[in-house]
Amino acid sequence: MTASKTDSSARNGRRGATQQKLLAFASLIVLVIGFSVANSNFMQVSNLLAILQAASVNGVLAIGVTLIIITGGIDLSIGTLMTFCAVMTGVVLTWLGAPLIVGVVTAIGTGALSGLISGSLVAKMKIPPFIATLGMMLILKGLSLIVTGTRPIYFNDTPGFDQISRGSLVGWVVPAFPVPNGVLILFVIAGLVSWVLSRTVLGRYTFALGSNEEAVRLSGVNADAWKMAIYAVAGAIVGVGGLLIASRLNSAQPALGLGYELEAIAAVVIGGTSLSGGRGTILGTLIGALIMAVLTNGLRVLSVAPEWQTVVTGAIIIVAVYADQLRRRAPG
Amino acid sequence: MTASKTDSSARNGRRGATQQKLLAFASLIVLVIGFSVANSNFMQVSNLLAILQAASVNGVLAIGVTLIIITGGIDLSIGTLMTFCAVMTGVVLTWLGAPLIVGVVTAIGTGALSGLISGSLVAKMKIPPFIATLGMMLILKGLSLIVTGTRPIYFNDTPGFDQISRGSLVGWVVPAFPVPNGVLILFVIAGLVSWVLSRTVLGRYTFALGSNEEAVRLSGVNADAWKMAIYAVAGAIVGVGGLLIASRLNSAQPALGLGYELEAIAAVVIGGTSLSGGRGTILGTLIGALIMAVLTNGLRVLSVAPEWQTVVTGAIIIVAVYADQLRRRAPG
Amino acid sequence: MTATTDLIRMEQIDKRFPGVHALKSVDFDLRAGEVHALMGENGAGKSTLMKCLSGIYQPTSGRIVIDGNEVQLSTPKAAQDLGIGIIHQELELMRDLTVAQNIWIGREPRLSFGRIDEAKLNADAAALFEGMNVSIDPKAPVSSLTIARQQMVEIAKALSFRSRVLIMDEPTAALTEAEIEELFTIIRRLRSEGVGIIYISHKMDEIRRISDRVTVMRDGSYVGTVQAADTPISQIISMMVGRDVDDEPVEVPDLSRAEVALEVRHLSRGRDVKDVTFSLRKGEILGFAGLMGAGRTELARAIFGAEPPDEGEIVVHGHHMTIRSPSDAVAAGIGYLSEDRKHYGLALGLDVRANIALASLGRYADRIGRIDEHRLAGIAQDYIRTLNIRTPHDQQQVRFLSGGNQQKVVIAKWLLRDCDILIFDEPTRGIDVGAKSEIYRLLNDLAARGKAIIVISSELPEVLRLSHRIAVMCEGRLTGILPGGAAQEEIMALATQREGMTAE
Amino acid sequence: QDEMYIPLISKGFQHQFWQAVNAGAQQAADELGVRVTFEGPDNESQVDKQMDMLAAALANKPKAIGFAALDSQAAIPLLRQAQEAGIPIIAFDSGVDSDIPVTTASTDNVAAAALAADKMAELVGGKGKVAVVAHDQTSRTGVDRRDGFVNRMKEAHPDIEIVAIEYGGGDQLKSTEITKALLTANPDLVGIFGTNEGSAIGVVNGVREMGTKGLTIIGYDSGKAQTDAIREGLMAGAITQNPVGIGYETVKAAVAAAKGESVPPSIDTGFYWYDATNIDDPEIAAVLYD
Ligand SMILES: Nc1ncnc2c1ncn2[C@@H]1O[C@H](COP(=O)(O)OP(=O)(O)OP(=O)(O)O)[C@@H](O)[C@H]1O
Ligand SMILES: Nc1ncnc2c1ncn2[C@@H]1O[C@H](COP(=O)(O)OP(=O)(O)OP(=O)(O)O)[C@@H](O)[C@H]1O
Ligand SMILES: [Mg+2]
Ligand SMILES: [Mg+2]
Repeated sequence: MTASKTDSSARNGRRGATQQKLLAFASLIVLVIGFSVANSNFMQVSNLLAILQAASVNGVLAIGVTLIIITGGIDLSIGTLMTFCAVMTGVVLTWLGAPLIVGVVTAIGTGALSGLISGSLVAKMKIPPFIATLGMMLILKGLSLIVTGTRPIYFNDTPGFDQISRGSLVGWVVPAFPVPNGVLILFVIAGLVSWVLSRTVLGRYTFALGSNEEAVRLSGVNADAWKMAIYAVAGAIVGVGGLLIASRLNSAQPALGLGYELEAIAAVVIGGTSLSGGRGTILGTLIGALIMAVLTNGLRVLSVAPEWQTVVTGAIIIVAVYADQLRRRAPG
Repeated sequence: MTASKTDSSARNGRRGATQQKLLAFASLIVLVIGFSVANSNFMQVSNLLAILQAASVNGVLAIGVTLIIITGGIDLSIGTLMTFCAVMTGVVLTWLGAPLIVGVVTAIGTGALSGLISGSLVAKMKIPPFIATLGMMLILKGLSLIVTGTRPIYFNDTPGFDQISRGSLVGWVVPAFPVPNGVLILFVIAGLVSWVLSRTVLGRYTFALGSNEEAVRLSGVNADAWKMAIYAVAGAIVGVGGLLIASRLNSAQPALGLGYELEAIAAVVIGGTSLSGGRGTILGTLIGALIMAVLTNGLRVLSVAPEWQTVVTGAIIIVAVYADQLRRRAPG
Repeated sequence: MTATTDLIRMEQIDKRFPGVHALKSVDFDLRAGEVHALMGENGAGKSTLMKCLSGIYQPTSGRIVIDGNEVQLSTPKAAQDLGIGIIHQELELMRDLTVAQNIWIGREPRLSFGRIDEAKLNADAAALFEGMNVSIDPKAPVSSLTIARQQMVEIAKALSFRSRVLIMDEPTAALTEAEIEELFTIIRRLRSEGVGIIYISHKMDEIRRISDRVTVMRDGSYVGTVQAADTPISQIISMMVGRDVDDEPVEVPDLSRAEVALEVRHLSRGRDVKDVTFSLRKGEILGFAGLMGAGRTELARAIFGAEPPDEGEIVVHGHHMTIRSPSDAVAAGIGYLSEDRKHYGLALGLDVRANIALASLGRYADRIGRIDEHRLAGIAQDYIRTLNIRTPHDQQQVRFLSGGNQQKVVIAKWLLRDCDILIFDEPTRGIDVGAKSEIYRLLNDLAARGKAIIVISSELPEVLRLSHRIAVMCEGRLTGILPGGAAQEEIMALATQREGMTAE
Repeated sequence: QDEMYIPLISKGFQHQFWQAVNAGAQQAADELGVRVTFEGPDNESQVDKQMDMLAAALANKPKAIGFAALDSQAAIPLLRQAQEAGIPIIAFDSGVDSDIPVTTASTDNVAAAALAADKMAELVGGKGKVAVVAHDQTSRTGVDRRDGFVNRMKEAHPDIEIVAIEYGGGDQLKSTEITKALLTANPDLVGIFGTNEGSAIGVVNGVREMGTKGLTIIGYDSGKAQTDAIREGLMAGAITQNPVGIGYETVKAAVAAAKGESVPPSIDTGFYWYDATNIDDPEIAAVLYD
């Protein structure tokens, strides 16, 4: 008797999850169709590629911070960390003349290290994530300026560096749709992290920590160590974001980055991940990042005045999350 | 026997709370002494007044957001709301030529109304506070620019407006220590809100909602209405912040405000209020705002390079909150 | 059975919290292959002692000896590694994870690249439930389970460790007879396998049925250890409370002339409440019996507006009421004490006084909303005295109270609110014998004063002891209403009656 | 689709300066019968946001684009894309290190700041300590104005010591607090240079709140608060660019280029020193805004 009930509700849960993703996707489609109707220029291949390109950096950052948000934390340092990773890459590639691969490793390593530090502030020193990463945000912002002497580092001497983001492996195969590598990287990372979240121990503890950290601890799991690992992985992903932006600008711009964290977090929440932890998907985050990019680009293509762009963006963020809420309440 | 237990531990509990405040105060004193020793110019009356003045706007915003943080929420819109309140005051005073008091009421009313809207987004529409107020942040930012046509509104035609913040009632009585009215207003609001939190039903529900919202609802309390009221009160306080900044700049600067929310939140957390809700004091927030102001001013007086100022500020925020953690763990 | 060797010896254990001396040089020992019951009033220190043994708290002083060696249990993991497993009094589950994921957290079967063998995970959990003779879908999210089923998950998790020592802190508080029987079967099997079991419960009959020895604590001190078989229950009780507890049976008053306080007509909500109709008179105590998941809690929540009903009418004192939220319900004079105090009853971070006042604040505030703290303090102290709430003072945070004392705080909250119609969902969950009879007396008094009361309880003796009439539910349907003195068999028949006949 | 469409991608839009550029652009648009849009990122560090704006602008297939590059190197691939599509680029405000733009309508910020340094030296009598409250540590305009001022001081006025350079992000309130801290740390300061409107107003505010007398304040750009401060005598004078002219010339050149007409390789829109003595002269009044 009870078993059958249990089953049906579990089924319900699963149906709910699929529905949710489909519906978030629906918001995206509604936006795309709306903009296409309003201005036929929106639907050009070149503009769609521009949107994807614009989503790539924010998307990668959002994927990184999704991990942390699922643990019930938050990371405000991702914007300036992205910049700091770009700067460190500039240092090894341009100043030290290291080969490209070293630059890639540096970006990811710097991100992971910084993530590890944030993680230990949170896990070991019990500093609330908001404050720990706010502090890290300021520290990393300052460090980028200090290391570069406040001047951008250009990658002109590293041929091929700009291809990391701007080149197109896909275009090599399908010339009609030259998806930039930056976008390819976004999707590869999304796939990878999605897999980690759903299939691996790290993923399991990410959800478990966000769901009930005390229970995880009482189960004899070294919760602190796992939390630090999760922050480090998130940092490494942000490092990839640093590579992407540096490659796109063919330079490391030391003052960039502040404010990017809020955009990334907005993408995560629009994608249905709960800020109270325990729940979230990478697919959702990806869709969230695309919604943000479509919105920004679409309003610009429609030549909406910039101050109105701000208002409309704010309103749509609220509406998108509200729609998500309604959806979720509907079955319960 | 139980009676004797009651007594000793009650004394204990009270001592703990006092200790904490004293120790947060100690961090402040350490900073002040440190800076005085490093540079004798720091300890002048004029500089101390400058620090207080600098703390006034951030302090008022921080007090507003303290209420919301105690309910377990967050408000990212306070910075741009402050600006929008200033703008609306400019509209009624300068464009419509209304008397001063109408301007004051407009600022506070605008703040309360916007708070009410944020509150209903959170309470009625169940949008997470982070997203609801992120949306409001963007909307209010855009509205300020739209209303003003992106031009500042000057208060030259409203004599006495700049006295709201710059004048000195205290200096009138104690000429040697001309505390600006802005600072006086900060302390009055701190006292008032402190009283509301500890003595009134609104204050009690603020803590209760942050501690367990569902339990409050199931106690038959109209939790949504109270939450909206709390957001509205917080908004009204931010409105006072808008008055203060407008008065100090003798103008409403429509592009200002972004980033002020993080500073205010940092002050709140340094002051010992927990971001997970249910715990916090206004005295702590006040001390937090002073710590931030002393830090910023002191580093500048010491002529620390700006990029290092950022790093040191980030580090000290982390250290201050860590010290608070240690303190709190110590008795447990 | 190597009955003579001590598996564990705790000697002179002392534990102090700020303002509370929770354990005062307590001695305790456990042998392999025995069930050792730990008894004591709410707040006596039972959970605290067990937390010291499972690595969650470190004793202020004292020794813990396992297999003859003194050990330091500095983390839960350290205790686990020594073969000590615990089922916590308060549920500690990860609500967003599935049942199987919860059980194997930290011990996931792994494949290469840190992958989890999800199939094995689910199969292992299913096997575990099979051994326990319960049917829970390993893939169901824990948040979709009732408290009782969550409790079964906790038990399954503790069993999965195959510990040599198993601590059960009130495992049956949320269970009904059938599950308790299953649990006892499991306990007996474990005992025969040489596992040492520490068993904490406030249900006196269970002690007789399952335990070998009984250790009693009072006010953080060790009182004594006795053999369960040859010690009368009354002696154990007087060791616990330091006096005798008398328990007079219910006398059903004649209520036929009393005014009808509450009428519920054709109330339905989702799959959990189906077409429920009943009425309740002033001065009446209506007991609700049923198996786990019968829908009693859902019915109460629907009446209270916590989960507004899909269909049906609620009539209070002859007036139709539209109840869409708890505040509507309270305004209509209906109060509801939830079965889940931690999630729905208490603001754990607030103090005892504030929690007691939570539902009645308006009454103690003046026009500008200023609270009369002085009066509230007096009232809080009254309740602390009448309900015998163990707390150092009325400004102690509720989170630091023992489970049973927390429950008393919730009861105090509703007593202070003074609703005409009161719904108590598992009011004595986790409450000690002494306090239980206090609460029974209290409910009788309330009824005598004209309150209309619904008591939902999974303990049949409690329903029988309290109710003037007994409503029985099965699968969301009201299968029948019996008079107060009904026999247990009658109730069980209705509780398992799938095809519902119309009530009354 | 008869109407010619020309988007202007600027470095910002919220500041008065950019609004004045916009006003000049709209004026030219009205005169020439074209449609001009104007936008820019929130602050001058958001290089990639500006590129997204450029990409969105390209989607609408404009006849020409006005572009004020935050980082000219970073923008080159998109500019090249525009060039390949036959869309002429008009650089404004500051140049682009590339031969893609057909012309540049800009102010020489380095020379303008050097003029501010000369004026400062003249007003303080050639010696003493001065400080700079700059608006940005990394943006082109911030760096040019700071370096133009500092380097000119070093070269031409060796007796003047620059004791501090702080950055207030162009935020009036932050610049106010910075000024007060500067005055505390350096009681013997004789002059402060504020490198944009917000910084300059902040300096005036800070000095007013501290009640310091006899300090020489030099500002940059215009706006009501600055012109008022100059009339009151609190501010000695300021450098103004000709933002309206920049916007106007940019659009004019864009239309010409779109029609295939020839345009001069660079358009210097000039800068001016103004103080209480010449603030009401017609040629100065024409380049001030408020
Ligand atoms: N973390 C803590 N801080 C302060 N006091 C505590 C803490 N934990 C427990 N106590 C106190 O220690 C005493 C013993 O509590 P404990 O939970 O062990 O009681 P218990 O015997 O398990 O009661 P119950 O039957 O109600 O579960 C109580 O007075 C309680 O208030
Ligand atoms: N939080 C919940 N989420 C999903 N389903 C629930 C929840 N609570 C209860 N249910 C479902 O509602 C049905 C009725 O449960 P309810 O709690 O009302 O039963 P009950 O008779 O009070 O039994 P119990 O003794 O378990 O409290 C159960 O079958 C359960 O599956
Ligand atoms: Mg207990
Ligand atoms: Mg129930």
